[in-house]
Amino acid sequence: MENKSVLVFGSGVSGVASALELANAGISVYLVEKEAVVGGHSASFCCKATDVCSRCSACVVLDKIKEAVAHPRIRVLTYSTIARLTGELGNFQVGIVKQPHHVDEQRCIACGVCTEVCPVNPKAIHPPSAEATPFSYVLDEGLCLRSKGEKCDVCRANCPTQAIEFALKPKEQELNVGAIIVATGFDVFDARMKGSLGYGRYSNVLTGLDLEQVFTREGRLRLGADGKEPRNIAFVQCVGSRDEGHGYCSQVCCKYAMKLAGLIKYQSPDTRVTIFYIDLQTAGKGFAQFYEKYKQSIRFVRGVPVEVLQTLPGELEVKFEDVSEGKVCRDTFDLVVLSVGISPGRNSWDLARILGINLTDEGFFDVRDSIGSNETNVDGVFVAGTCQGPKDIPGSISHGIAAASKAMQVLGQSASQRRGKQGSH
Amino acid sequence: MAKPFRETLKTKRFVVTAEVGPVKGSSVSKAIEHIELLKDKVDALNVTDNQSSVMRYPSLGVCLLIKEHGGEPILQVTCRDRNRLAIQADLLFACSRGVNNILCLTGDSIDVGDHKEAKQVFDLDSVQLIHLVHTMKSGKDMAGNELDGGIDFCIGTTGTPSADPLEPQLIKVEKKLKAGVDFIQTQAVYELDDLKRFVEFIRKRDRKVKILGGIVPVIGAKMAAYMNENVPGISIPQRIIDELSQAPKGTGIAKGIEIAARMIRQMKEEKVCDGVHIMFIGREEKVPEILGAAGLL
Amino acid sequence: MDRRIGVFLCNCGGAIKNIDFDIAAGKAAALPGVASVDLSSNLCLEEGREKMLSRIKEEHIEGVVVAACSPEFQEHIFRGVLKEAGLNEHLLAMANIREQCSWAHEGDVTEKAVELMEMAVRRARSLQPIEKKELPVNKEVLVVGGGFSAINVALQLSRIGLRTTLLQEEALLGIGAEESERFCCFDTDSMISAAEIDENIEILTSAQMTAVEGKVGDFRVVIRKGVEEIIRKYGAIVLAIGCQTRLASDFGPELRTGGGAIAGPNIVSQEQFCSMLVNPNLEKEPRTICLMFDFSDENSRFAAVATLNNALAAKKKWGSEIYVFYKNAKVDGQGMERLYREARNCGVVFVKTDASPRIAVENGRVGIEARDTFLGEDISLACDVLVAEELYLPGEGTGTLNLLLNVRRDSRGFLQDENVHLYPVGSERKGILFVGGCRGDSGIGSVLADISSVVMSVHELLSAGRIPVDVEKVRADPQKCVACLTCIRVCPHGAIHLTRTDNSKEVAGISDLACYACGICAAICPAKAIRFQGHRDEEIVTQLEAVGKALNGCHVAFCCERSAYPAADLAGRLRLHYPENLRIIRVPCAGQVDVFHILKAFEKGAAAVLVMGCEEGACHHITGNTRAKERVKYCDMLLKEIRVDGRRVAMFNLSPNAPHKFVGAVNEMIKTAKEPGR
Amino acid sequence: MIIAERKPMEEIKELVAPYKKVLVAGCGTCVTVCWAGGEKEVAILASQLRLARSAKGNGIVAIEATVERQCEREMVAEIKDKVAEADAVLSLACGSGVQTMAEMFEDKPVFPGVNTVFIGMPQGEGLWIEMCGGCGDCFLDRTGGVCPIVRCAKGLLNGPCGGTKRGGKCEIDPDKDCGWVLIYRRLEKQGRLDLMRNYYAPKNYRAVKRPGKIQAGKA
Repeated sequence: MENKSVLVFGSGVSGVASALELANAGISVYLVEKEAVVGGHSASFCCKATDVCSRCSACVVLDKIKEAVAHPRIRVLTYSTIARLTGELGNFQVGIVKQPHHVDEQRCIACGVCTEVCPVNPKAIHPPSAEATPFSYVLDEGLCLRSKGEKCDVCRANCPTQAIEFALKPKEQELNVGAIIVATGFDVFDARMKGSLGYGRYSNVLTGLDLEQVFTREGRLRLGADGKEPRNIAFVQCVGSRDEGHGYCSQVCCKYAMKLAGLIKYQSPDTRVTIFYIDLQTAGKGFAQFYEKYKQSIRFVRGVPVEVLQTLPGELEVKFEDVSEGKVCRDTFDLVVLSVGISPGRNSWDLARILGINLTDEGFFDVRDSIGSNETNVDGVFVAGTCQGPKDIPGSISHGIAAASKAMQVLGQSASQRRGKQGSH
Repeated sequence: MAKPFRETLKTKRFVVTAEVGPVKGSSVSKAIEHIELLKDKVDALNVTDNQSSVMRYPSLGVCLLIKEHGGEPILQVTCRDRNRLAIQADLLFACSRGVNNILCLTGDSIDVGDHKEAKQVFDLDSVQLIHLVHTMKSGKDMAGNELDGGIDFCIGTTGTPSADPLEPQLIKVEKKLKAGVDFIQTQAVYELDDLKRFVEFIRKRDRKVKILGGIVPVIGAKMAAYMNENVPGISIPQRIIDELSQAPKGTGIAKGIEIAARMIRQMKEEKVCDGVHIMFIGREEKVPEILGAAGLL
Repeated sequence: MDRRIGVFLCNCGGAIKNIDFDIAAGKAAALPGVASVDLSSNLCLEEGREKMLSRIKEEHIEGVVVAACSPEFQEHIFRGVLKEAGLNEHLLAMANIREQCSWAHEGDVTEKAVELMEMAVRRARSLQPIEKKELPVNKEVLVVGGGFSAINVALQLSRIGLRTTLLQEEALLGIGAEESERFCCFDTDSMISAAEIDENIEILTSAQMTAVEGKVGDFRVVIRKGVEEIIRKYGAIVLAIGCQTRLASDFGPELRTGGGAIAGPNIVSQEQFCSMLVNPNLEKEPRTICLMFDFSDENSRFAAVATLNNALAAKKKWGSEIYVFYKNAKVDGQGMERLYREARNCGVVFVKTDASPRIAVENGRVGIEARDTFLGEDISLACDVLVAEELYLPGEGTGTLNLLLNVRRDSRGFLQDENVHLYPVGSERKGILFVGGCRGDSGIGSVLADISSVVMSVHELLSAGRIPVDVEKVRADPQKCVACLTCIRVCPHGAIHLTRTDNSKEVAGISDLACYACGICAAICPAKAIRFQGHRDEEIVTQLEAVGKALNGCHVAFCCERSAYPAADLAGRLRLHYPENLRIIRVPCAGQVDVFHILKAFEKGAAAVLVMGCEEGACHHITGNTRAKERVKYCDMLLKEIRVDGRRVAMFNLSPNAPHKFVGAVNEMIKTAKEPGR
Repeated sequence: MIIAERKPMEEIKELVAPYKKVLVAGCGTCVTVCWAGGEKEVAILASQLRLARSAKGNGIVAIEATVERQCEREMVAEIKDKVAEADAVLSLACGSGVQTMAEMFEDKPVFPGVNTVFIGMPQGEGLWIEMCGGCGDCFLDRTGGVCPIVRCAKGLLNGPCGGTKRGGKCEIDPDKDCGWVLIYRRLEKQGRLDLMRNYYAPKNYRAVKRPGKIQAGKA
């Protein structure tokens, strides 16, 4: 029997795209995800539509996730990572370690009984974020009484579907697959590394990702406990891109910043928005119209701020060099958004070691042949999405589908080659 | 007594006609005022026929008034309001009362006027109307019956040099020429080049027909825009609208008159056409000012 | 027809506390047609499903109602149970008593839950089975174009055993392939010869497509080659016609001679510059070279790629003094920043300037003046060669092709609408795909990915040789069809054609293969001849009959299952509350909502009707939401002319991840609408 | 095909005001195709009437029926029971459908619910233009197959009036094509512009003697 199944590691949008394509082509897929939920970063992105769709593709991600988890040929393994790899193209043995977690996502029906009965406050067991898939409850070990040595058993005892389990150890299993697609995505650049920009020090310095989540949670730009809406906002581009440590453009920041800015202007037209930039990246299908529409109402300043300081409570002074004017300027804002870039995944190095694949100087997975392809130096191991280099959502999807296509093609070939070999014996 | 228009056309003079719009109502004093003012300053007075499909005192009525006051009338006849019976009857009447000039027109559509729900007739079109005049001249009506006394008119018709596209319009003009006309007066002209092209086209086909350039002064940028949108056959170039909008407030009329006079002078000096026809409906009293500014007094 | 309906209620582990399940079960049992009512606490788990299965068999249930969580999550699981029980899986109706009832409101919602169940029971009674079938498809693929992407698609398809025809207007394969060679190090020659010897690839050059009929799996294509007319059949069509370049209009006529060629040797196009670079017999190497990009078109990546590559190559080859003028460095592509840095490190001088430089030719040299944004100074220099800014535009045949194939173009004229649901390579018509430069200039990295995406899509469609379909899910009744062609004109997926019935009457034929079951046609058919199983008038009206019975006044929201419906679920999960008297009817697309359905809702007592679909520009069926908007406007007019004051109908656009927008829209509507007399 | 459009609601409401039970009768032929009186429009109008009347507390029973061709007695006969049930009939057919209905049910008031406007052709989705005036003296051979009688706002026979604007639009409506420009372009394309240069004498407007009646030759 040929082993026709494929393991996709990482369930961000490119991994999900790979898995779906393979499954639709009749190939069984293990979709392995190290986190509790499927979808990766982009699943929590907000819709940035104004009066029309701004083509951010966030909704496409949700569509794909929904389709993938319901697909009969896709098995989702959450909390799982690859620990070992042996074998070769057409016949890989992959050791998967499933981290202990306490709520069985197959059995949790999200009824909420556990949260209700949990004696601590804040609750140690709580629902996942609203858009999470699978929609399975999460036990926060740090808050749980059991971590303090108490013998609390209330949630487990009350769970109507016996989904909660405490005495868990990491589980290991071996999967036999024909090919592997690595789609482990990216890490968001840690804006604390740029200390002078104030992230982590000031509550009104946020990253673009934080802002996405504010919109996802609130539907509007409401900050803090009082839900205040900022009136004067600065976006700072290229935070963690195109600098000393990052010899690349993250490709997504200009567009998400402008789209978020557009959304803010649409919801509250009187809010002032300034974007500080080096080079505006306005290429790409469907973006020209958007840029045309908002380029008048958004203030663009060529020059990236060097420092953000709090002058009064809630007020931030941004020091920047206005390149067009040729002078150093200061301006105050009540919210500064750092358009953080795409960094290679923290665990890429470990994974590269396990799988035997190469990394680029920048820390992304390296590919053979040409820019943007999917083949790694190991036959049968492919990469998809932002773990190979920065990409936007459509780019990640396309790259994911391409990886699936390549995996399918080599599986077909390796099978026929093996048949050929057997024939000659 | 005024010189018959047919005779005027035979001279080499630069011919000037002006339009008189009948009143809405039965009081004709205003019309008489205009007739008195203009009859000696122009070669003929041209009376509109329910112009812009707005119901008024009849063209024929004002023509008779002009005759009474010693002027030379041109009777405008459109095909919009009368079928072939009514038109023939009117022509007989006009002829019997010494109205000897006729301008044959299609007529504006009912939709632009003040009786939008009326049935529009168009039993004939302007080319057929010209043919009809010739038929009746020969002593027969359209049905071929003998007339006890025929008609004789100096026949004019219109053309639109600014029609877009122009070619179908030129074919129509050619048909009118073939049917036989003595003069053609054009719709309002604002681009001299349009007129030149138009005249050249006609001259290639008919050396004798007299061509009168149409002049409609515009007295403000807003009016110009309105006319462009709503008045059939008119297209005022942006250049002139700009010129008007730059005129100081309250000087719109003066500016309009200045532009019109400039146009007339150009037509005359460059011998673009044989004369002009000034249409300043509602402001007939200003026509002498234009004539003065154009050096035609 | 009296179908035995089994109602399965689930209290979700006992967690749904604001519904009295005993009362609800009792009321459900009393509904007409209901043969059994079962209460479960874990219907979605295996044990729950097994119990459901055995109850269906025991009670000889013929139609199933599940009153539980949202169908968004578990519908497919319950359909599976029906299938296992030997029932047609479409005889299932769900009442969303969790996300859109229990979680969405405070206080007891038993009455609403009962009403939702009644709606579902009524629907289940009128549903009809839909059969599944596999339809055969032609496995050959037509690839239009002969450049890099076209040849690559053909080669990859051949590798998975699919035969292709490469159709190119030019006489030689590979024209346009140099384009990619210029930027990258692909070996295009070997690629072309591989295609030429590949027995799965047929090459038709100097030929063009003149007519296309049919649908996915069965396209009939007329090809003209010289005087010859060839008729061929294909299962799918891939468009890979690339893009074309033109000099930016700033290069005014004084600098150009006829046909867009450049005057003199001083100002050249990128292509001419490339041939200078590879010309071994170049008379004189230019000492000073200027290049420029990003002035006339700020949305192009190809222009940046070409400029940087050529600048670098010239620097390396000739060591010339090189200046690149640009507004924004377009580096958002793979390897672009690295290329940009390399060029800078090699000594290429980059001059950032906000306005297009002024250019003049004098004494055989080209003078350039611009204001350097960084220095804040005007600079002026003269060079031997200026490489003119180029624009990347849709390929020549684009306009003809999109009409021929009935597919849309984007706002810049490239193929493929800007709807994100079509990305990366899809069109609104199944079996017609786009790849490469004809989609827009996206950069070489993504072109490669798109090529593989196309191969995958074609494989999924055709490799099996047959496609499973729902048989006649949407069907025009030939007895009622008056062949008015309305549906053919409105179908966004090109799935409807005139066909002849057995007795040779011409009627609308809806292809099961090409149909996406959006219902846009059914909603517009003036003869009411189109039946959309699951969303027929009967099925909708019968639900409306149950609306608002138990409550004082109600409002109806027709929610697109792609956007508003999941948004409502999310609102429930977030416990965002909205008035209890909202009734949601799930529709496949806002475009499926018929004016008549809206009026019916008012007749049945609704004070407000909301039609909720995807954001404008993001409809899964391209025009469904804009049509819905038009229809709502029309409906509003219909209401105004009968002067039923207070009742309101409105259209809302939202995405599936916009629960706040959903709740905001509902609250706004309900606040302002009132039913007269109440 | 005959094109019609629904009458203004005010008018319809007034027509049926005195009646409790009204049959809204559609026709499955021309008026279905032009979205004026097919089954869908019948359903919409019936619904509107019910809503309008119930809001006034003066309920109405709107019965719905659509026959294949309302200008055929035999086909109309199929809904005679529904007619019998109703106090009045609101017909959404063209004028001949309404009259057929009225003739067959002489004791019933039959009202037109649509205005029959012209004989036309669809020019796109939901858009129809007038093509023929039924003048009884077809002129199309001389005009490249474009009818000047109805496609020229004035029905001129010898070329356009002076109102052609904006690249060939009619003086009365910038959205309508000048019929004579269409004729010009067609004839130009065919190299038959001479036809346009011909003089055409006044037309026989009495080719059809009202009331029109024709008898087909016996086969």
